[in-house]
Amino acid sequence: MFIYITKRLLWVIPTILTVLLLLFSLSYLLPGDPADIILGPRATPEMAAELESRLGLDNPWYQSYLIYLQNIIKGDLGTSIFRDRSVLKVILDVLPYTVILTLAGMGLAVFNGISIGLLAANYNNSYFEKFLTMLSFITASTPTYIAGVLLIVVFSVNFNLLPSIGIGDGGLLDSIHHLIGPALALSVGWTGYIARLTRSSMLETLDQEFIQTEKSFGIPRYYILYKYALKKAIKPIIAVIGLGIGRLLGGAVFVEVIFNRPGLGRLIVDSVNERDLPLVRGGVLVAALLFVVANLIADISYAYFDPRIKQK
Amino acid sequence: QDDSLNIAIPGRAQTLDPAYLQRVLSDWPVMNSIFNGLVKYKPGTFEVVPDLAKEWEISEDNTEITFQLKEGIEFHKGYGEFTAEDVKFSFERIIAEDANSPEAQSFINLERVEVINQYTVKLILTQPMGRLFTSTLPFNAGLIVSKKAVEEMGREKFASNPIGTGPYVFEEWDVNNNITLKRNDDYFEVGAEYGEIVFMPMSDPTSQELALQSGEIDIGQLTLDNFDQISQMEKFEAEIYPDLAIQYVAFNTSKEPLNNKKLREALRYIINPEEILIGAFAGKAERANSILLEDMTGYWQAPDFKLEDVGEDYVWNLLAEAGYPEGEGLELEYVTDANEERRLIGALIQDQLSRFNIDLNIEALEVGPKIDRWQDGSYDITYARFTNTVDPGYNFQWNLSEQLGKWNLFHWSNKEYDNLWQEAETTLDSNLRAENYKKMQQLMNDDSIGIWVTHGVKTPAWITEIEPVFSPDGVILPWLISNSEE
Amino acid sequence: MPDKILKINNLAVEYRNKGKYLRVLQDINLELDSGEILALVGESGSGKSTLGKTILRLLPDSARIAEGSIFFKGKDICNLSEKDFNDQIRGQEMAMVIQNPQNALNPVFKVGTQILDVLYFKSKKQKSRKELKKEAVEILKKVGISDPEYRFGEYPHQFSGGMKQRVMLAMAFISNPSLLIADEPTTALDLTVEAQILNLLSNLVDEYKTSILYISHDLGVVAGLSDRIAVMYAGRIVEVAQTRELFDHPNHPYTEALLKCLPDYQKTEELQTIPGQVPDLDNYPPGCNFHPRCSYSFGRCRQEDPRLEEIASEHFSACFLNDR
Amino acid sequence: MALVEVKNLKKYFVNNDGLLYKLANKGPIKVKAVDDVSFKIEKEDTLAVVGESGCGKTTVARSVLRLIEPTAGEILYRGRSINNFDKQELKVFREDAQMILQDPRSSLNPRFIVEEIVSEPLYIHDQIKDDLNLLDRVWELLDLVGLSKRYSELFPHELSGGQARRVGIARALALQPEFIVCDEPTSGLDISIMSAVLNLMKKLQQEYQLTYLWISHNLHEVRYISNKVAVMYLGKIVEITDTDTIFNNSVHPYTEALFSSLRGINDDWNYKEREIIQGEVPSPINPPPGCSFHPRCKYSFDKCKKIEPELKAVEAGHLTACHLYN
Amino acid sequence: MFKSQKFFRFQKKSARVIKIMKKDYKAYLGGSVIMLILISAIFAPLIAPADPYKTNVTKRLEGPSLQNLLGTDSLGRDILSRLIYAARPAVLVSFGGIIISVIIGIILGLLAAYVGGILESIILFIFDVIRAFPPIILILVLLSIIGPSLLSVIVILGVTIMPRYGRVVRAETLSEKEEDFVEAARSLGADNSRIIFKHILPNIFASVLVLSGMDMASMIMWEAGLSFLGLGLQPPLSSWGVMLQESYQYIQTAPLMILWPALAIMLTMLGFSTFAESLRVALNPKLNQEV
Ligand SMILES: Nc1ncnc2c1ncn2[C@@H]1O[C@H](COP(=O)(O)OP(=O)(O)OP(=O)(O)O)[C@@H](O)[C@H]1O
Ligand SMILES: Nc1ncnc2c1ncn2[C@@H]1O[C@H](COP(=O)(O)OP(=O)(O)OP(=O)(O)O)[C@@H](O)[C@H]1O
Ligand SMILES: [Mg+2]
Ligand SMILES: [Mg+2]
Ligand code: NI
Repeated sequence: MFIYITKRLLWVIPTILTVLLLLFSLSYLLPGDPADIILGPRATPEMAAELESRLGLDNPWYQSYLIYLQNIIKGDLGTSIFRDRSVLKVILDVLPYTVILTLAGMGLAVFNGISIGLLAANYNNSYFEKFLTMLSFITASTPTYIAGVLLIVVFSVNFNLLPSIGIGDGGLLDSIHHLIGPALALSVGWTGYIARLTRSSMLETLDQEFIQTEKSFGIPRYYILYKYALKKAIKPIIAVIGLGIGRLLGGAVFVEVIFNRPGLGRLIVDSVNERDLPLVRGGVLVAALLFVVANLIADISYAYFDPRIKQK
Repeated sequence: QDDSLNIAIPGRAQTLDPAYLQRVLSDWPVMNSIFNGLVKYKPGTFEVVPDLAKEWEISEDNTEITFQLKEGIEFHKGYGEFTAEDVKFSFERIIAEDANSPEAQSFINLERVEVINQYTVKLILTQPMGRLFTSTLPFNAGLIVSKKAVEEMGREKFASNPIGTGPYVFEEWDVNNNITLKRNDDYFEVGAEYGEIVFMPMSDPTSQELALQSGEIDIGQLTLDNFDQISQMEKFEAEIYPDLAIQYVAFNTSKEPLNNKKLREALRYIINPEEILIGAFAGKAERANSILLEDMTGYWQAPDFKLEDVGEDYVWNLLAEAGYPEGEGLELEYVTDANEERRLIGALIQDQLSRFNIDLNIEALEVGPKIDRWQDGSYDITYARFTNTVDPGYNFQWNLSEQLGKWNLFHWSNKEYDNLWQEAETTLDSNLRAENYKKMQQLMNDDSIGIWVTHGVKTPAWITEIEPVFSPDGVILPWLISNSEE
Repeated sequence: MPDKILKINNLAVEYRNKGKYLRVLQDINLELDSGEILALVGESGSGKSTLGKTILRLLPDSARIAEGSIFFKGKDICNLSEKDFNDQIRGQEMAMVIQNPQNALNPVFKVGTQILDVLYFKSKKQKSRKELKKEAVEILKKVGISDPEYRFGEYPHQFSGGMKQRVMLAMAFISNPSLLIADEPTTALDLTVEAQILNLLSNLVDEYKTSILYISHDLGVVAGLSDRIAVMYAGRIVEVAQTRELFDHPNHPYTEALLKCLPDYQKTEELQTIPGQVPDLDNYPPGCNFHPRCSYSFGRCRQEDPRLEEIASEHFSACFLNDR
Repeated sequence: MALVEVKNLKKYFVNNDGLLYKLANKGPIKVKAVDDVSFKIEKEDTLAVVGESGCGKTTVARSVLRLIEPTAGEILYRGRSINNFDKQELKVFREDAQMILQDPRSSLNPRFIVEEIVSEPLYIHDQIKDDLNLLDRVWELLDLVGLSKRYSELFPHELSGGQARRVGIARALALQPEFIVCDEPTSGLDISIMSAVLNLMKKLQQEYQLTYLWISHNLHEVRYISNKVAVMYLGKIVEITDTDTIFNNSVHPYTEALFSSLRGINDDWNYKEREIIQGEVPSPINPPPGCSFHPRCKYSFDKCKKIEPELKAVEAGHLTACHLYN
Repeated sequence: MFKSQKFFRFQKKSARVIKIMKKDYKAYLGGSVIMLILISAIFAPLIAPADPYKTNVTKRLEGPSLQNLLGTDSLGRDILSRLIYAARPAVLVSFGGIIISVIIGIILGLLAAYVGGILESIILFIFDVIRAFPPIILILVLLSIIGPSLLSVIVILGVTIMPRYGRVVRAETLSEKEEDFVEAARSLGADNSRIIFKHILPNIFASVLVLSGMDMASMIMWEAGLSFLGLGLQPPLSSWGVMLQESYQYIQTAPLMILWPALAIMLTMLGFSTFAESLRVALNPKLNQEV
């Protein structure tokens, strides 16, 4: 298990280095003269020069790359062009919101998805099951932004039940109140996906022979369902949760834009639009790191649930 | 909280240092509440009245202006009394070599600032400066910062911890980019009524609208289409203000085929700005016939080219004369960015041109590539919005020859225009300036380089409990907001 | 009949497949004494496992009992509610070692956990798992697993097939049932390991007077182990007799053919084959299921179902030849 | 000259899980699946290889057909080393030598219908002239193994185990080989079908003068089909001789134990009286030193724990590897 | 002659798949949605009741009427017609993107599995680097580099999704390679190309087909999402995402307007995923027993 994890970790390093190289090369790849886009019609040549040196465009690329790497190792992601603050700080300020949103979304998706899936598995081959299956297909086919818009139309505009924007005034209750809509919108797609996965995984597990052993030795049904079968059936779901956290991280872009919440996703969208290069680099780097970590956790927890890998 | 107001701004503020203002729409209302200038626009007008200055005197040759300052005004947070030193510091930091301030242009002819005594200060100009009182001093470049604060904090920190003399004191700039201001209880004039103001960035008008309805904000913008519906609600009031900016269709006059004036004329008939006003502005925006608003110095109304007036045949003829009988084979390229309004406008123009068999290829680009294309001139038609100030000199500068390859979207160069502009810049004679600007507009009109469409609109809306005051172009003046129920 | 621990009357079981019900078991009549080992032999697909599962009510949802009744210790267990059945019968009175040892244990739980749970529910949740652990280790030792303390914390994949099979038997020991159904517990095992397992089973009978329904198709093993043999063919029991009696005087043509076609190291003559195919479930022939492959079949075989009848003392067979 | 001769065949599987794995485990793990095995098969003979699961039977079979490369040793086919065959020779060899794989169903491509499966060797070796001919040939082959034409259209999962096995046999026969390796050809088959397969294989052998390498668990079957038997234990041959001899006069303790577990239906036996060898089969990753059977052997003495016995003749044509006889 | 036999077999196999799918309500749902969209895309000019580009600002934001069945948008264009025309980019994006990712994925996956060594490491590395970014963010950044257009959306979506296929193909090839029937084929003398093309690919094909059904749904979702952020397809092409974005500001005045593109997107995704699901069941010979 330890070896497995180290191996997985070591494999991540070159990946991250390459990611960094790609991010670095953004300044050469992004079209348009950065100075013009960034400074607009009010630019003076001196300002442009200063900006170029800030973006590292005045050195040969490999030198700049090394400097960039050095800085990153020091934890310095540069300074945002428009915010006059360090990129790291800007990101760290908004990151918690994205993380909370993503986790809440995933939590909802897992909870609702597994519940629907278990119900469907339990009532297999009934009309109720067909209804649940269709429900999970439909939710899985609802993109985050559509869910978000619909939630706003229904709950904020028509019934005025949920706030449509923002993160609230900082109080816990208000924060939660403001989180419901976004988290729900974010979770919708994965709810259906997890429900389907749970159902099929559960059915497959219940069909296996060891379940008969357990039954035949008099272990009660609820115990078999929720202890024995669920742990086995949950494996593919766990694997998918890690993936899902990454996907939801992406989906958070939409939710954050629609619900006007601060967060990494919106930060990246804004900075891409503004051509705030250091911020684009920093934001994407952090998103990639989070994503890689989520995948890593998924792999490891997958291994944890599969004793065959665990032992290795 | 009754004592607090939430105001939406259309985007994240970028800096609160007046010398580095980036985004007029979001930065300006905040700065305006924190700082004062020597002079200001009288609320609700563009008339210039004293602010921190009591009075001033202009020398004969118009190059020396001496200000008498009000006494006993304190900076926020104990940064001491406001004196002539602060004025000198505030202006000279902008024109300093290493300042890189985008406002350097605003003080283009300022040589130095002389402190006569604690309450007297003199601006020394190299040449007379037409825009000094119209746009430089009453706008952000003229705001006075605390010398002590800037020197203590350094520029970077000051940008997010501004110290001024204004009616509101900066309190906090949080993760959400919400900016909180607290009332300045020692304000030298009548203080503000509301104790706290929070500026909340909301880039998209639909969000502002929703937020207004759900009570998250007290003042925001409405979308044009919902304006009527929401302004009729009992809970809200709203008003339409013309914007100061200019939005226009620009023809690329230095590239085939639109280097042909006949063709440009034909296009002026074919493209119907009225439809644009309806389609993209819900009929709420006024037609613009000039770069300037109607009551500004130098306003000249460009004639309207209406298809109804001349008839289709006339246009067909123009096309034929330009070498495109029946519009055959005319294919134009329209470059725009992903902004939704502008895409709609593209679609409209496309349809209008198609009625004359002209093909319009729309290329909607990212802002970066779009500016690239603008600058290297590889397009035929584009649509642009340029921010204006109250001073025409600023607004007319983009069409100068020196702006070719930069922001001259017509790719149009006219010596006479250049000279007229230069002359107007260096005089304080407003009649002469007005004359020159009118002539410049005629020149543009004669060459049919584009179509002024609209100045745009601002549609602020607010809850009925409050009574806000706006500048003529619809910018909120937060410290003047009063409670309408009292 | 108090001494009969299990009594099956006219049992018929059906599977639903593509909307149709197919009879997998038909006319099953069987009795089992306590302390007796009854071997159930027959071709693959003849319904042996289905019969075992029916007794323990382990059939999938797609199956149903179409006819008949099952009496266990004189009680009709078909009418018990699922909950009562689980509480009173499974793991208490009856247990089953299912067919495939490779898949018989849950791969994501430690072997110890699975054994403990059986013990825990056997004790009707009276004893704590801690107390039970000692008991469990004891039993693992008894079935010949060395270093049971350590093995307790291992996962099934770390066990060999033979060891898994022994764990299953350990669970059976724990349950200490009156009736154990062992479904081919030694297929896929090596000869030497098989011998060990059989030894264990025999101990169980000796010690606790457990009855065993031993399902197999290895006649060689059955010959030495069982007291009686029931031969199944295509969903029916065609012959039941004492072990030696069956081998020495097979009555049913299928039994007879089967014995002749089995390779056996003691005989060197050419093997006989049974011509034809085992009939498909959804395509059983009318009359006696075996008649298309039977060299003695005559008119009546094609029309009527033969019933199991006693042809000699304790020797039952279902063949019209006996009526002639 | 023997048709097939195996000389000192060794096959070690190296579990080489990357650099890190090696570091952590101090070197790769070796599975000595086959460790120094030699035997000969004469034409028209059937050599049966018996032994417990995992002792390396399949590995021998795969090596003999060059489906895996041996770690050491040589395999001669008609006196020529098959490991030196060039492409053309190999192709001819693949025509002559066929294999029936252990698992009847998984050796059939689940997306092929029977007709495709059986005709695949014909395609590979360009033996089809036209379509009609092909179908006829497939039917003929199916008929040979006792399947009717109807089966040519079925998918493997629609076949019973016995039928799948027959399809495998039909495929092996398609090219009219002279040597067939049969890896547990009756495992998982029904009682009545097993005998049919055995009879079929025997009949085919007589008709076409086939030579078999016959791997099996089932000693009853070995008795019936083979004329030579090799007993394997943990990658090695411990005894090899004629079938009759091994059933009546086996010498190696393992063979003895194995055959004592054997029951016939007419044996008058009782499980309680039988002696049973104890202990698990040791793992080939970590075989015991000396004679690998010694931990389970009731006759073992000191020498067995240290020195590995060699395969030596106890009498003409009867070899065994046991210190008791040397 | 020879071909015909092969064709006959193919027919038999597909007949089986069709037979199974015929019993599955999901197949009908998915199939009819896909047909509807394909027909809309191909015959848009014939079906659409009006010119989707024709503006008429006097008739803007009207509700459903006989003349405009689904109403008009802010420029007075007929929404139904625009919806129908927008099926074209949807089809192009989903099919185009999937073709790119499947082809590149299969080639790289097979290369990795069959050649191994350094090449395998490099290919896996490329996959990992692409997969190190959350997809939507990768797409966003790439798009801002290349600039939004139909082609760039297709290519970028294809490349972003490609590693999925590469990895599936590689993993399955590796495991198929170990399958008994591959060994059987080798023992019969089959060479590598035969093994890859006759034995391995057809077996992988099913998983690829099913995966791609699901991915086509997500491609449509992403394209619309990008358009929603103002980064996707550009006018004059209008996609459902563009329409969604355009109608967003009218959610109070004309809430129906946003419903149509939203429904179109959801229905299409539903169609692709249910069809994929049904196909998954039908293509698996072992799963067909009970439908
Ligand atoms: N879940 C099921 N659904 C439909 N048919 C089934 C099911 N389970 C078993 N069958 C069928 O019922 C018949 C009897 O199956 P069963 O497993 O009882 O046979 P068996 O005698 O135990 O065979 P084996 O010796 O192979 O274990 C077979 O034809 C089988 O195909
Ligand atoms: N490809 C492989 N990689 C690693 N180890 C292998 C491989 N193939 C076989 N082995 C190992 O080699 C040993 C011998 O395996 P082999 O399949 O030859 O046994 P067998 O005698 O055929 O067993 P069975 O009777 O179960 O078929 C086993 O321990 C097995 O785990
Ligand atoms: Mg069975
Ligand atoms: Mg084997
Ligand atoms: Ni709130």
